[in-house]
Order: sequence, then structure tokens, then C-alpha cells
Amino acid sequence: MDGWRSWFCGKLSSWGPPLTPDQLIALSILSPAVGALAIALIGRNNDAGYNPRDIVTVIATLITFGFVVKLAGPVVAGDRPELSLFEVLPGLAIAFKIEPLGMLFALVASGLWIPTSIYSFGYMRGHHERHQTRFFVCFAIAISAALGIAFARNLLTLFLFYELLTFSTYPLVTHAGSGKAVKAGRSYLGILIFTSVSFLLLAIVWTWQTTGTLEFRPGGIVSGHFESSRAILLLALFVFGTGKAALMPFHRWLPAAMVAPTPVSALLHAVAVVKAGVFTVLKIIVYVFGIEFLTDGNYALWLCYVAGFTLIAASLVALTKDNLKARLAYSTISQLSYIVLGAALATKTSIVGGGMHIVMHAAGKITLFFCAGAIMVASHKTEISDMKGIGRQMPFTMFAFFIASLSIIGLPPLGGAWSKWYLILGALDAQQFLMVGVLIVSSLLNIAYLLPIVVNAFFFPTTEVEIGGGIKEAPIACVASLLVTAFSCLILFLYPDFFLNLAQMIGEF
Amino acid sequence: MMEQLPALQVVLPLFSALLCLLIRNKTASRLFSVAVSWGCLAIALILLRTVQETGIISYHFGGWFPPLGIEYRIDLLNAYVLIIVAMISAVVLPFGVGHWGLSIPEGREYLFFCAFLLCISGLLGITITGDAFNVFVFLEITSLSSYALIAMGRNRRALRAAFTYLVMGTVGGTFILIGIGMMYLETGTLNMVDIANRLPLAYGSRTVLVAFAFLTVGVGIKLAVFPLHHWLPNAYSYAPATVSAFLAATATKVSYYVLVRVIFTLFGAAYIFETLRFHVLLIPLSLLAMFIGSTVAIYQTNIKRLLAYSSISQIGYMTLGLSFASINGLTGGLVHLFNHALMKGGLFLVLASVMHSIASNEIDDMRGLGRKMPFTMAAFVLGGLSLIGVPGTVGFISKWYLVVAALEKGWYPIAVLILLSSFLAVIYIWRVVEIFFFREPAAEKSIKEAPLSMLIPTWILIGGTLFFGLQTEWTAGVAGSVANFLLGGLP
Amino acid sequence: MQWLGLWHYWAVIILMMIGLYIVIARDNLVKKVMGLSIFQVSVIMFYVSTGKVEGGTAPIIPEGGHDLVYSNPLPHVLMLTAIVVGISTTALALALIVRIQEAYGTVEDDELNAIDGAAL
Amino acid sequence: MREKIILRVVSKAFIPFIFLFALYIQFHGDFGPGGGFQAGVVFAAGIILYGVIFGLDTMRLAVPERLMEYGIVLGLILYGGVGIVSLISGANFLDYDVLNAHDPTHGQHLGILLVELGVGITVTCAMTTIFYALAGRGEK
Repeated sequence: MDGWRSWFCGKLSSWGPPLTPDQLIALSILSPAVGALAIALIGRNNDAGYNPRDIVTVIATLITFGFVVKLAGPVVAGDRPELSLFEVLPGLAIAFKIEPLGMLFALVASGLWIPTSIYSFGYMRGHHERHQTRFFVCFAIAISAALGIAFARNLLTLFLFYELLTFSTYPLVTHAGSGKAVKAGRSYLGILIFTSVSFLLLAIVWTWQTTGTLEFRPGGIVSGHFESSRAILLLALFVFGTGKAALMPFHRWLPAAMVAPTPVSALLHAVAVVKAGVFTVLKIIVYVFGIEFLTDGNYALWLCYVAGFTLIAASLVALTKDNLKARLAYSTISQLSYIVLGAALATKTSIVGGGMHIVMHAAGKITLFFCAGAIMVASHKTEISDMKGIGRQMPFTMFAFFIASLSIIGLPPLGGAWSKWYLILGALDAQQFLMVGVLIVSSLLNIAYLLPIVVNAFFFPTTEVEIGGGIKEAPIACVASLLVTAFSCLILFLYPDFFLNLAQMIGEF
Repeated sequence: MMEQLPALQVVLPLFSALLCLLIRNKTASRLFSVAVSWGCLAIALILLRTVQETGIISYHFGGWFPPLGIEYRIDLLNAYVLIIVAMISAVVLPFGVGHWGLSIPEGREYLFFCAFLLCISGLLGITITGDAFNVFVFLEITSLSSYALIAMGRNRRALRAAFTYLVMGTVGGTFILIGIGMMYLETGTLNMVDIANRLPLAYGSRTVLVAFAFLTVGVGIKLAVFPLHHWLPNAYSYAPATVSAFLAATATKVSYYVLVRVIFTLFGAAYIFETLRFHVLLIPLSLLAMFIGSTVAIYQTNIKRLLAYSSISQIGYMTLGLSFASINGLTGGLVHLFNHALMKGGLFLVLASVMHSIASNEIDDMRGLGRKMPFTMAAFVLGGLSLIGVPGTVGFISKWYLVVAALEKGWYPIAVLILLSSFLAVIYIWRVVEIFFFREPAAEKSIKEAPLSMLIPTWILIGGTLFFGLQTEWTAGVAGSVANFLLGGLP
Repeated sequence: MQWLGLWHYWAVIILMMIGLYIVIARDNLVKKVMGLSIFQVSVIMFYVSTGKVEGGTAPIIPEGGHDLVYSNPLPHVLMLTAIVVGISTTALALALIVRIQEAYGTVEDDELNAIDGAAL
Repeated sequence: MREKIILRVVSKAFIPFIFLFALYIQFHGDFGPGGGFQAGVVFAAGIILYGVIFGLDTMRLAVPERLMEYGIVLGLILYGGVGIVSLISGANFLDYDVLNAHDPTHGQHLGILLVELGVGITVTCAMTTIFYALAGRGEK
């Protein structure tokens, strides 16, 4: 370990109050939950002006992120802190153990919670949303669930928090309470519960029944117990059971969930929820199946094709969408398949690529959604064709949009470049040249569906009659947060080491 | 006094019921019955501990030693069921202390509590006794008092529901009586242990077969096994709210206990499942119950009926667990006994609070109620999640065992069906949750949150569904050792 | 002709079927209760007949008589309880019928169904 | 039926004997067929006959409804009380042997006598109450 890194890790773990790692695990999962409780108790029915719950929210985000960061130190240094709670079934406990992949996800989820909360204040006020207390409470619970997923030591714990995440985000999706929102909420809940209960749970029980354990282990637990078609079936149950990964044909919930307020789309449906899905897929492939097991039997080849198909198909659908959030949603589906593809290729490098893409896509996509929300608040526009020339009224927002688009496309000097780089390397490693092609084609498609928006915004005159009329930049809280996240895309390109380190340690339990 | 506890377990509520008639004052009889139910719970807890520490307790009445006299025989299985009954009654009886409202008929409060205590003592009696005929007697005590309780509902349909239940219940009870008679003919004894010892000698006989048929159908009616469930939806829908909670959480559970006793103790699992291949009948019926019950529940407009149909489907889970005849399956069935008692009890108590506030059970009248009564409705959501079987709730634990049992036998389609049926539960629960939380209230009426005396019992049960969803040593642990014990292994 | 030898079973079964038939087929609630009673009585007969021992007398030991054959008293004793249960059930059923009559003005099942609506 | 003079006279003559017979069944139950159940029903039959002939109001004067309700409880309490006494004396529930300190057989006698008495009272009162409950409905 080189000098600065050990210094950095030391710094990470030594700041703040002295706490043991297992306390930290508990605290980092509990603090959003406690925050939710505090918000519920303190929140007033005042949705327009100052509300003490906002301060509580910010404090909760900061504290949570603090705990997670403090945990990051030992993890990077090679420790694997763990915490065991109840034994739910004989030999099966609610237990946490932090490994690099989980750390990566936890850092992303808790870190991006901070700008999202601040953004939410601006957005929710600007958009005159009601029931804001419920909104912030559910948001905090969702983060708690995401951290639980990140830190889970076994499939049971993971499943528990996975379902908690589904149910806690449901009120956020149906937040508007309109008929449309309720209907969208139905398909959201319907697809996620259907897949998780019918497939994922079945796969989990099957694994338990056959192998007698559900612990994540380096090298996996199923090798020796499953082979040939049964292994493929199990993998299919797991992958399709993880509906949050939005693999086609179980992707419909994601566009449906776009009726939610934009911060929800931003953090949950670009970062926490969907990333929980692909994180689960990655984790299952690495720690339940084991890379060697999959490559030896070539069990994951079909998954490459499914992911590749989803990748291209979702991009094509995105091209046809005029609604900005819908386009971003399909873009998300496509980007998630990068990560699934990384997992399915099952090489060391592709897994690194998948892990990196969790981070890079999160930073990029959250910015894009923030921008979409900002446009909605400032101009009440949702359709891309109406946004011509909007770059002149909202220069900061559209500039951030541009940066983030480039990152999603994967152009240097932005973070997205790294993950694409590793994914393509991984595909080459696995000698899946078709997949290399798919990755390249999809990058082109990314350009095709993202850049026209920017071009429209900056280079076309507006079609509206009242030129320069009502439209101004969004509230300062929104603009500030989206600039921060856009800037982070740049930072991630320049200093990817920390996350790269974590990603390269995936598999070391 | 400790060795007299088995007798007191039944005698205490039985005589307290009579004292209620003497007390007559409504508040006094209520407080008295609450105290009695707590006493029963304490006794049940002590009995469970004693059984766990020292093994089977045998208590005989009136100086006649078994097998001649009536024996109360407590092993792990009945101790476990005793706890369920005593616990639910101890939570339901104090529900709404200080409020008289709609759930208890005015002017006849003391009769209500008398019938309630009688029902409790009947249920405890069925569970505790080791004498086959005694089961019948207590069964009828339970049934008679529950007919009376159901008839106390405010809607006049309650009368018809009670009458239907009475006819079905009497037929069921009489079938059980015939079955017991047949067994007596074949073995010459009424003591269950004795019967169990002697029945194997008569396995070839047709009398045994007929006895088993009568017993199963009789118990099946009481248990509301699909297609014998006709009486249940109306009985639960129109009974006074707390009575629904109590009956839903205990009556069918005790019937399930009787079924388990009949199959595993009296006849022996080997005979029933290997010679008679009973599961060939029971598994399809259970699956049908699960699917039809849930599907019908989706279309209900009255929320109590919705839960009643959901009960039918949940009973399907229990009988399914039993028909696997394996340790995991039986554990699943038995743990679901406890779990379902918790969640259904809790859910019906929620409805009792709602009834108290808006005087209606129609789902349409509950629009937007989630905002007026957040704590009550939150309890409903949690109970609903438990019905669905979301991890972290008790429903998940039961489902887990059932699926493991199905996979263990290699019956993959059944495992898939179990999971699919929980998806149906999502639909019927979420349909009403949407209405509670995402619809605007019909009119701006002044609806207040339920009083604490209602919230606390509700949340005890709902909290239990969460607590026992994570801490399963006392539920699945005990159920597991019961299953072991019943299937002939070491406890 | 062995099956005729168990003639008391035949009696029991015929009674039982009559009772069940009435319960199922009659619309009048009072008649249903009557059927139920017949049904219960058949079972009581069944028990009592099983207790009969050829040439047995009432199981009361007279002074000096030890060699007598007695009928089995246990089924009789059990039926004492069953009779009480039957009476209670009938009484409760009748009470319910009285109240149904008060509430609906009829005790015919089909009319009751019509009043309650087909939604039942 | 106030006008039916024959019924009135005959039943007046019969009722005391019905009661007497009931008492006989009750207390001879120890030694021969009979006991509380049968005695109670016969006794109640006498009371109900009185009610049928002379009308509910007269019957209520003779045997008040409230008294009958209490009677049900008292009978059962007598029954249970025997059990409780045996519990307190250190034996199992309803173990009559301990009721008489000197001779278990006497204890048995006493026990069964009291228990049957309790049953008799309860059955009488229960039957009468059922009669009241059903017959009295129409008046309200």
C-alpha cells in the first residue's frame, strides 16, 4: 500500500468519535431510520416556508454519510467488519458484513443523498408538492434500506432490505396521489413484488435448501451443488427475480415510476433502487455463484445476450421518447444492463467495470434527473421538443446536463469513461467480441438520444412567443446541487483511484 | 397449587364466565374478564415452561386414573396452542376498555363477557384435554358460545350468519362425535394416548377408515377447510368487531390443532400419509383454498369479508404445511398457526378501531382514512405486509418453511404456487391500502385517531408480527420441536 | 345376510340421512332445526346401541350378584352429555330463529335471501 | 287457557307430584337411574306446565326470571365449588375422596350428592330461562 493511500485510509477511519466497526454498521443503517422518525415527529404541515424537518433531514444525511465514510477506511485497508443481529431461522441470521462492492454502493447511496436532500427542498417548494413530511420520511427509510442491502452478509438480509426498499419507495412513487400516480404505483409495486416473491425468493429458498447456507462467500456457494441446466435456471431466477435491475422484460416499472417527484427519480430510480438491483445481481454472481463457476460452465452466456439486448433495445426506445424523464428512464434501463453485462461476462475486469459503472452512472444520471427536475420547476416543461433554446434561460442547468451527458456517453475527461473502458476490456477478456460491438453501438446510441437535447437547448431559438419571458433558473438549492453532482463527474475521472481500488477488491471477502 | 394448573387453566375462565352473570355491572364484568384472561395467559406460560423443562404433564380428574378417568395431557403441542389462545384473549379482551361503542351490544354487556369467557374456556379445554370425548364437549361449549357471540353483531345479517354457522357447526360437531364413537368401538377407550396405542392393531378395519373420514370432515368444517368454508365469511363479517378478531385468531387455530392431533397422535402420520395417501386429497384442496380464497378476497367491498376470505386462504397454507408430513412442512403449518393468529388478530382489531370511528366496514367509506387515523392504518399496513409474507414479518417465516418443505420433497410446482399465491395477497391488501392512503376522504367528517385503549392492543399484536418475524426462537423454535415430537423424533 | 345383522346401524344411517336431508333441503329454518335434531338423535342412538351387550342388564350391582352381564354404561353416560349439548343447540337455534323472525319477518331461507340481496 | 277449567284443575293437582317425582329422581340418583339432569328437566317441566296453564305473568310471580338466571349460576357454582374444595384440600379437581376426613366413601357420597344437586338446580333454571326467553319474546 503506497503512502498516501494508507494516510488516506487512516484519515478516513480516525476522524470523528471513536466507534468500533460493528457499532458503525448499526449506526449507519440506523441513522437514516432514526432521521425518518425524527422527521415524522418534528415535521409540521407547513410545506411552503421554513420547516424544522429540513434541518433534521440535512443532519441525518450528513451523519449517515459520516458513518459510512468512517467505515470505508478499514474496508479499503482490508478489514471486513461484520455485525450479527438476530438468528431468524436456525443458521440464518440478519447479519451484515462489509465488503468492497457493498462499500462502493453504500458510499454512492449515502453520499448522493446529501445533494438530493438539498435539491428536494428547492424542488418540493418550487413545485408546491403536498405531504412533504411523508416524502422525507419515506426517503430516509429508503436510504436505510439501501444501506442494509449494501452491507448484507447473506441473501436473507439482502432480501429483507430489498423488500423494505420496495415498500418504502412506493409512497414516493404515488406521491402525487392522482389516478395516474396510483396506477403507476401499482405497476411499480406489482412488478417488483411479483419478481422478487416469485423468482428471487424461490431462488433463495432453493439455494438454502440445496446448499444449506445463504452466506456470501468468495468463490460462491453453489458450485458443487448445482450444475448444467439447474445452474442456469437458478441464475435466471436470481437475475429476473431482481426486478430492480430492470432487465427486459421486467423493466416496465422504471418508466412507470417516473410519475414520482423528480428527486425520487433522481436518487432512487437512478441511484439507490436500481443500483440496489444491479448491485444484487453483481453480488449474487460474485459471491453466490462465483466467477470461476460461471465461466467454467459457461452458465452466464445467455445473460450476456439478454443484457446486450436490453442495452440496445432500451436505447432505441429512449430515442423515441419525447418526454425527458421517460427518455432518461429508458437510458437508465440501458445503463443498468451495462452493469448486468459486466457481471454476466464474469471476468475480473468486467466486474471492475460493472462496479465502477455503479458509481459513474450514478453521478451522471442523478445530474441529468436534477436538470430535468430543474427545468420542470422553472419552466413546467416536460417534453424535449418544447425545450428549444432553454439553454439561454437556464445556462447552468443545461451546462450541467451537457457534462453529465458526456459522462454517460463515456467520453473523457468524465467519469463514465473509466467504467466503459473496463467493461470493454472485460468483454475482450471474455472473448465476447459481439459484446464489445454492443457496447460501442450503444455508446453511439447514447450520443444520439442525449446530445440532441443539449443541442436543442443551446443552438435553436425558442419556439415560445414570450421570449425571455417567465423562465428563469430553478431555485438556488436545485442549481447548486446539480452543479455539485456534475462537477463530481469530472472529479471521478481525475481521481478514480479510490473507487477503482474498491472495485478491484471485489471478490475479496 | 402448581400441579393443579392444568385444571385451573380451564376451570378459571369457565367459572369466571358464571360469575360474570352474577356481577351484571358492565364495567365490573369487563374488568373482571380482563383479569381472568390475564390469569389464563399466566397459567399457559407457566405450563409451557413446565413442559419444556420436565416433559409431558398428565393431570387426572376426580381420582380416576387414566385411561379410565378424564386426563388432561399437556405436551409441547398443546402448550403451544394454549399460549396462542390465552395470548389472543388477553389482548383482545382489554381492547377498548373505557369505550362502549358499537362492538358490544348495549344492555347485554355482561352476557357478552360471559359468552366470551365461555368461548375461551372451551378453546382452552379442547386444547388441553387428553380425552377424545372431552374434545367434543369443549368443542360444543366453544361453538355454542361463539354462535351467541356472532349473533350479537349489530347488523341483522349477524343472526343469519350465526344460524348458518350453527347448522354447519352442529353437523361438524356431530361428525366428530361419530368419529369418536367409531374409534371407541374399535379400541374400547376414549383416552387419546390409549387410542393411539391400540389403533395400529385395527388399521385394516373399515371402521377406522370411517372414523377418520368423519373426524376429518367434522374438523374440516370447524376449520373452514376449502370447500367447507361456507359459514366463515359471513360469521366473521357480521360478528361484533372484537369477536371477529378473537375468533379469527383462535377458533380455526384450535380446530387445526385438533386436526393435527387426530392425524399425528391418534392415527399416526405413517398410516395417514403412506397407507391412506391423505395428502393426495389435502394438497389440492389447500392449494385451491389459497388461490380461491385470495382471489375472492380481491373482489370484496366489505373489508371484514375481505379478511375472512384471506383467512380461508391462510388456512390453506396451514393444511398444506401439514400435508407435507415432514418436519419443515409441519413446522411451517404450526408456526403459521401462531403467526396468523397474530396478524389476523391485529388486522381485525384495526377494523374494530375503524368501526369505532366511522361505524362502517365498507371499504368505500374508508377513503383517505390513513390521514385521519395514521397509527391505526399503519398497523393495518404492517399486518397486511405480514399477510403477504414480506421478510421481517412473521408471514415470511411461515412461507419460508413451507417453500423449503415443498422443495425438499421435490414438489417444485407447489413451491412456485405458494409464492404466486402470496402475490394475490399483495393485490387484495394493496388495493385497500391505496384507498386508505391515496384517496381523498368522501366528506370532511371529524374522524379522530382511535383511543389508546384500542391502539395499544392492536399494536401489541402488530408489533408481535414484526418482533416474531425476526426473533423466531419462541415460535419457529417451539413449532420445530413440536413437529419433531409429532413425527416421532426427539423433541 | 350378514349386512342385515347390523340392523341398528341401518336404523341409525337412515335416521341420519333423513336428518341431513331435511337440513339441506328445507327452506324453513325451524324445519332445519328439526332435521338437525333428528341428525343428532341418530348419533345418540348409534352410541347407545353400541353399548348394548347381548343379555346384559343395567350396570347396577345388586347385592350378591357378581356374575351378571352388564351393558356397557359408558356410551350411555356420554350420550347424557350429548343430549344436553343437543338441547342447548336446539334452544340456541330456536332463539336465533325467533330473533330472525323479529328482524326480517320471515323464517323462510329463500325469502331471507331475497331480503338480504343476492350479494350474500 | 284461563277458561279451560279441566286443564287448570288437573294441572294444579299434578304439579306437586311432578315436583315430588323430580326430587325423588334427584336424590335417588345415587342408587338407581336418575340424577341431576333428569330431575332438573322434570322439575322444569312442572314449572313450565304451570306457566303454560296460568300464563306468563302468574309464572313470573311464582318463579321470577332473575331468580332463574341466578339459579343457573348458583347451581354451577355449587358444582364447581365441590371441585374447588377438593382442590383446596390438596387433591385433584373433583376428587371427592377428600370431602370427608374420615371415610373416602362418605366423601364420595357427599360429593356426588352436591354435584348432582348443582346440576339439578342449573338444569331446572336453564330450562325455565329458555322458556322465558322464547315465550316472552312476543310481549316486548
